[in-house]
Amino acid sequence: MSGYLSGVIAILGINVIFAYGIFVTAAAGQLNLGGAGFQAIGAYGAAILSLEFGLGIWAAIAAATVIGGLIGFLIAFPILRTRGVYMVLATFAFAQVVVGIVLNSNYLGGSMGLIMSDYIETGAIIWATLGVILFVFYLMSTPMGLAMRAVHDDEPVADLMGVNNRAVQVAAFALGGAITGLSGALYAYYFGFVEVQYFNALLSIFVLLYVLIGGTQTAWGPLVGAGFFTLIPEALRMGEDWRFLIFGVLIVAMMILRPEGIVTRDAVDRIRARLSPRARDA
Amino acid sequence: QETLKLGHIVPRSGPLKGPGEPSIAAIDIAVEEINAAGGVNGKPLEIVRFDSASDPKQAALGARTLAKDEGVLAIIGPFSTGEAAVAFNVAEREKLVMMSNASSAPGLTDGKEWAWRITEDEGKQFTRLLETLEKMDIPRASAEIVYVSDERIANVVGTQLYPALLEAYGIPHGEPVAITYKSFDLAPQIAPVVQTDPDLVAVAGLPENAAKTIRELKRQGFDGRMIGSQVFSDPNILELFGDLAEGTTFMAGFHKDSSPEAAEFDARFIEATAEMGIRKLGAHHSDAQSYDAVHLFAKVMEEQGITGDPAKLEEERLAIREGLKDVTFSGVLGENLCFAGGDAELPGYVITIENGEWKLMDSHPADPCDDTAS
Amino acid sequence: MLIVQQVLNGLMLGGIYVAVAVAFTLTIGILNFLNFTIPTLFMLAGMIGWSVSFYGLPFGMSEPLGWIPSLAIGILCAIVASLIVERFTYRYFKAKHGDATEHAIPLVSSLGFLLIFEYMILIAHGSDPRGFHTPFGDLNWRVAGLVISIPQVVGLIVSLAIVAGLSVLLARSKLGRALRATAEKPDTAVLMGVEVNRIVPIVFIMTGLLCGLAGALFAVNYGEVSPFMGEQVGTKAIAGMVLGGLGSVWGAVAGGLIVGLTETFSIYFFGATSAQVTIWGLLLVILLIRPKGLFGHNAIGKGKF
Amino acid sequence: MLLEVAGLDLRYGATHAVKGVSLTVGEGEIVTVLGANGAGKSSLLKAIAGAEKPTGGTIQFNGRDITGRGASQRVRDGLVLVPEGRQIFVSLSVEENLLMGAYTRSGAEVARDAEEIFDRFPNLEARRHAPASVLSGGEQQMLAVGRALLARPKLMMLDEPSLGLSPIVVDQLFDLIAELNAQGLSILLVEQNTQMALEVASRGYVLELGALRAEGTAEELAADASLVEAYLGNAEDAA
Amino acid sequence: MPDPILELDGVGKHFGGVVVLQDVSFHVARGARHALIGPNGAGKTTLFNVISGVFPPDEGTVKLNGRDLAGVPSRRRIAMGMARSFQNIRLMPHLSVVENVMLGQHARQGLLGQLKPVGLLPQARERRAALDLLDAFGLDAYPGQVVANLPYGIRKKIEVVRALMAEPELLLLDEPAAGLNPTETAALRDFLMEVSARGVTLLVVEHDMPFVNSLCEHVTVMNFGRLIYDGTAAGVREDEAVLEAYLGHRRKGATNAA
Ligand SMILES: Nc1ncnc2c1ncn2[C@@H]1O[C@H](COP(=O)(O)OP(=O)(O)OP(=O)(O)O)[C@@H](O)[C@H]1O
Ligand SMILES: Nc1ncnc2c1ncn2[C@@H]1O[C@H](COP(=O)(O)OP(=O)(O)OP(=O)(O)O)[C@@H](O)[C@H]1O
Ligand SMILES: CC(C)C[C@H](N)C(=O)O
Ligand SMILES: [Mg+2]
Ligand SMILES: [Mg+2]
Repeated sequence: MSGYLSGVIAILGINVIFAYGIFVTAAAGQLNLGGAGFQAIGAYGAAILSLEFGLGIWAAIAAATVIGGLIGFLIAFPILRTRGVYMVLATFAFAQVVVGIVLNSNYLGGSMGLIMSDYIETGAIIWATLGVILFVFYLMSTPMGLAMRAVHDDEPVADLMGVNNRAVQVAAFALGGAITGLSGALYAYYFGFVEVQYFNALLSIFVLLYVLIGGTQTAWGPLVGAGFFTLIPEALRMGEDWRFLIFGVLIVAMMILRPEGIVTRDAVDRIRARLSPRARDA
Repeated sequence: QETLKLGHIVPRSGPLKGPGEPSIAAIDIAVEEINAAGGVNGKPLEIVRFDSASDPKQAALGARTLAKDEGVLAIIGPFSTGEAAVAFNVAEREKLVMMSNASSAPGLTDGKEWAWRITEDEGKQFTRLLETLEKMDIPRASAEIVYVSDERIANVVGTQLYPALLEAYGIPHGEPVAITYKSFDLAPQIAPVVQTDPDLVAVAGLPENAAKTIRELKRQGFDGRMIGSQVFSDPNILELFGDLAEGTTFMAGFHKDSSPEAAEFDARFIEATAEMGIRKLGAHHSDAQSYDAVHLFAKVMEEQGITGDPAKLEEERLAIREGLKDVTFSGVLGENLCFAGGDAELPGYVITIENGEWKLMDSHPADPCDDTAS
Repeated sequence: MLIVQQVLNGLMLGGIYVAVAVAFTLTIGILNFLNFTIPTLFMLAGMIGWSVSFYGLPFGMSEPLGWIPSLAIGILCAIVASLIVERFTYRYFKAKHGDATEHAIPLVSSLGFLLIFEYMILIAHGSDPRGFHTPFGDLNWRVAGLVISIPQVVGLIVSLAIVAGLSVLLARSKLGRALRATAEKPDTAVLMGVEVNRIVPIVFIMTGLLCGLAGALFAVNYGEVSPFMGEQVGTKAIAGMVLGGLGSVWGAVAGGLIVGLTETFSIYFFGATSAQVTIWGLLLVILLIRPKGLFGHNAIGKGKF
Repeated sequence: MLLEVAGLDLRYGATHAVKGVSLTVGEGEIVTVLGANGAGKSSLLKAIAGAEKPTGGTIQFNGRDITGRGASQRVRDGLVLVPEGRQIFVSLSVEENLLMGAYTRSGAEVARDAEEIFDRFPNLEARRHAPASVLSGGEQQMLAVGRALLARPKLMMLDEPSLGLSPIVVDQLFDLIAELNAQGLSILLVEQNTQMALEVASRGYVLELGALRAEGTAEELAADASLVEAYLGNAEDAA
Repeated sequence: MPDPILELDGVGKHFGGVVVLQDVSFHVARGARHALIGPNGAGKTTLFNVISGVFPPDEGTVKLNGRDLAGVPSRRRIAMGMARSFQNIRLMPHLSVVENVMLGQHARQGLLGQLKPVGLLPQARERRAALDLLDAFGLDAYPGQVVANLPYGIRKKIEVVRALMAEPELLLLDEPAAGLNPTETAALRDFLMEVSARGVTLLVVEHDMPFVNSLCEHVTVMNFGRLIYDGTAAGVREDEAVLEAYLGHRRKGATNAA
């Protein structure tokens, strides 16, 4: 594999995992515009555990994932008090605070970042990505996944169907925090460097775009969205600033053509029906 | 292999685009010169570029790509301290020389074998500035420090170098005041600075930040002198600062009047950037450093008999590194320059703005290279 | 004295946020649309104003113009841009089936436009900030040792006047009613005879005008514009809007000023980088206590069972 | 003829919801459209109102081809639809909802007409300034009908107006329909309460899977045994 | 009344100053087919909301199987044997028909059942059960479709199927026949008769009086938030207060009380 290709694949993997972290909450109806904050927690968690506590690569990554999950769990309670656009902006505020704390902390390297002493190669990221994809597909195929989507569509009715909305939402936040944290830890080890400026508002916006453009209705969405968003700019690399411009145009066009995301349930069903006429009622 | 390939990692977007992007012109001028004169060992030089977008990770990715896919012999760049701090690790891993053309934080190449830079340390440059102030007995009873906290170099300079060096020269100063790269309203930060009525305000930040700082200082009635090391010393500050620039004193690693070659380069550079659609009032020191870096590589490659043969890539990359170890070179930066460890020893020029012009106030020669220090 | 000066600094900074926060709250309150292009409209007015004053009109149509016509053109461009956004985002947004993330659709397209406008400017003019020059030597008013920026005071007053007018217009008029109906059920509003494609643009014109004015005042006041000025002001304005409560025009005014003061004092006491933590931390705390902001109304629900 | 629909066709992607339907409504007439769930009744009305774009056919209203006109313009022309499922604006108050019905009108009459609606539906009067979201299902239906009346249309299309109304109010509603009709308003009515629909209507159409299955006078339809079997139910069966 | 499944005792509810329910007391017998009728705005849906726990009553108690439901969160009630449908259709717009119906099973699945990858197993028991019930309602043509675009009447039926999927002892139906034509209404009635025969208690809010009369043997009538009648279906046609408030006199012989 060429260096460039393996680099792009690694970024793709990290972005895909990151997108799944956001997807898990979005599937349950919670738009998380604080992705950068959760990813920063994973990245800095891994960095500190490795630099200060001497944890090995995999131990640090696992621990960072757990920390991400834990913080997702804890922050879910205050954030779930809000709804709709307020929630979107509360998650945004959360990310701003996380980044702000890092920025003001010398222990965490402030605005200078932390340079890792170990690094991982693309292969490790590929495995982690596959693991996360399989897990989310599995999750979305369970009644629990169905309950999450029900909460997304109509909370009061889901409640009357016996769904514990609060538990589902908190679980989604915790799970999302963990997956996002994992992406952050991988990020730290792959690039060998974490710097707080990277975890900015635009990153949160981008990852949410991956998910929304991919589509929140099926587990294919984030994969397609993150793939599209990571690879198109690479394909447009020649254009420099132009690539973001074209990218913006694509986003607008996408929303006009497929407002519910590239991958919708309808689309998946149609493709599936074509592949195997037997499973038409799936 | 028809050409000798060098990589160039350059920020073509992001905050460093302003000072960084014009280095393309500087490098192209040098390559043109060398190729017009028959290339190196009979082969023309070829530059393979990678846009870092001012992002350290992109710089690292670029390093990897250039090393693995493009098979370059060595890399010029990445540009800034922030980018170099990360990308240098890739150089170590991939085993090829990376010659940063602007990163100037102290200690960046320490303990590394493949990390080099052709810039002068901000600490040394600021020391030279303070020396000059002392020599010329410029009022310096008290100072305040303003720095940009989210640019790596400015942060290091503002929080570590300025306080230590001001103290070393017996100039009392207040707690460094942080601004952020994108702050537009500096009133809250500057109000307490002006309140103490200092003689000097030492600023660490890119040209735009310095411009904002001086504007706010003047708005609030500051009448002292703004000083700085190299971080904002771009010829374009004349326009950027406007009529508030008067009296500002800072360091530059390059001065167009230092030699006829320098003046010629400066003129050609202004033309070349204009062709790229970039308006430059003169070459930034990083541009001169980029230009000299190409000539330096050409020299080393010639000395080492580099062929660019892909089969010998590994050994030729090593040869280049070895060749750099005790090279001396001359160029637009100065005569008989050399490396101490991975860092070039360069001259420093103390510039003050007078009547809307850069005026050379003092100049400091490059330090000699001490073979024992490494 | 320093404290008084800092209070003034905070209020004047907040004045810039107020106009943009009101623009945000308008589109949310009326159209239930979190329009992320608002910061770029603000930026467009400033950058295009600068460009016209520096290069003149494009294609050599004119020499560089004076600062007043330049900024007027900048504001006009912000309004036009806002209308373009309406044409390609809101108009395609048909709330077919209500669900928790439906407001995401125009939001996403507006993020697309954020990129488009920002990078158009970056391609045209690069990322460097540009100085914007007015003939005034000193735009400050110095009384009793205090420095007060005149454009900022003017900006604050203009914003407040516009806000007062708007809040009456929207609460009472037929137009306001039709707009609210359209926001909720565009398909049904059409069946009432509402010409959605005629009235919705009005909101976008107001948005463009507010942001444009704010951008122009910013240029005059700070003597500088940059492609990133929108982001800078935009995020704080969002904080202000949320603090005040979505859709509450006076809430946005209060929120914008609170953010300005918080920022100033946070910087003064704890340094530049602290503002991010204090502003957004304050926001989180307030949302914890009042999940709908200080003056927020009830959000549009789905109705009863 | 006030309304002349010829060969109207409507597809939603693969679903062919309305297949070449032609119908007319004369000045001052009440015409009803019947059919099972999914027959395409609502789709037909929406196409006539301009809320859906037909894929074929023409619509003439008041002697003028309106096939290409926008929905809001048709309201100005005097063609109003009371959509299925109430579709009231829950973020507006009850009164504001009513006034939205009069969007195309202005002047003092509007307020007078609104008062008249309030007189007819005291439930609405009592909740006048409350957000419409608090209304009960039937009250919302009253509001939807009242809102359409305020448009003062020439032709009112009602899609299941009796849905969720209590028997007394259904009676009142049908009285009102007859009354308005007597004042010259033409009505195109879709109803599941087929017996009452056929009582007030003079003519009717029956849709099946998007296509016209039968048409005729109300008496003819009510007497058609096969229709009774399929859609209209019969009294014994229900009792 | 012997062995009531649902007991309401002095239930009251107000929103701000508006009193919507006042001293509502009646029982629903186990296995009964019980109708709750009354004019628009009488408080029927509100009472359903109180019973299903959408909001608590301000006064009075609700008992299910003898157990006081005060403090029992709404989401637990479905597992205790009570399921409901909604007057204004509330299907999940992004779920397919079969998924909507499968959601009805939610309360019956334990945590382990929640984690079974049903979506990956085309023959899973959970899916079969949902499909079978849809079949029984003649909805077998629709299972894979997204519900949003289905005709009103079809969606109304899916609501009933979803509630049934919970295998409730007590089924609360809020205007199940609204939007159905007489033939379909008759079919629905026949189906509910079958459901009732299996021992499920029905409490039905409905304005379609022929439907009510042919389905229910017991009728409770409300007006202005109060009970005005609680007795047999036959008796309600003679009750003057009910005729006055609800049925109306004019057509009483014709359609309404067929
Ligand atoms: N927006 C839409 N997209 C796709 N299909 C649709 C849409 N609206 C309706 N349909 C389909 O068109 C057909 C006709 O539906 P329509 O709502 O017109 O029936 P209807 O006769 O009004 O039924 P009901 O009596 O139940 O209201 C149905 O098969 C329905 O699924
Ligand atoms: N949140 C609320 N605030 C104020 N009034 C309310 C609220 N909710 C319901 N109401 C009022 O309570 C009354 C009862 O409403 P409910 O929905 O229970 O009636 P219903 O008997 O189901 O009528 P319908 O047959 O029309 O569905 C209505 O008049 C309604 O306006
Ligand atoms: C050109 C300079 C602003 C770059 C700076 N010397 C750095 O190390 O980052
Ligand atoms: Mg219909
Ligand atoms: Mg009801």
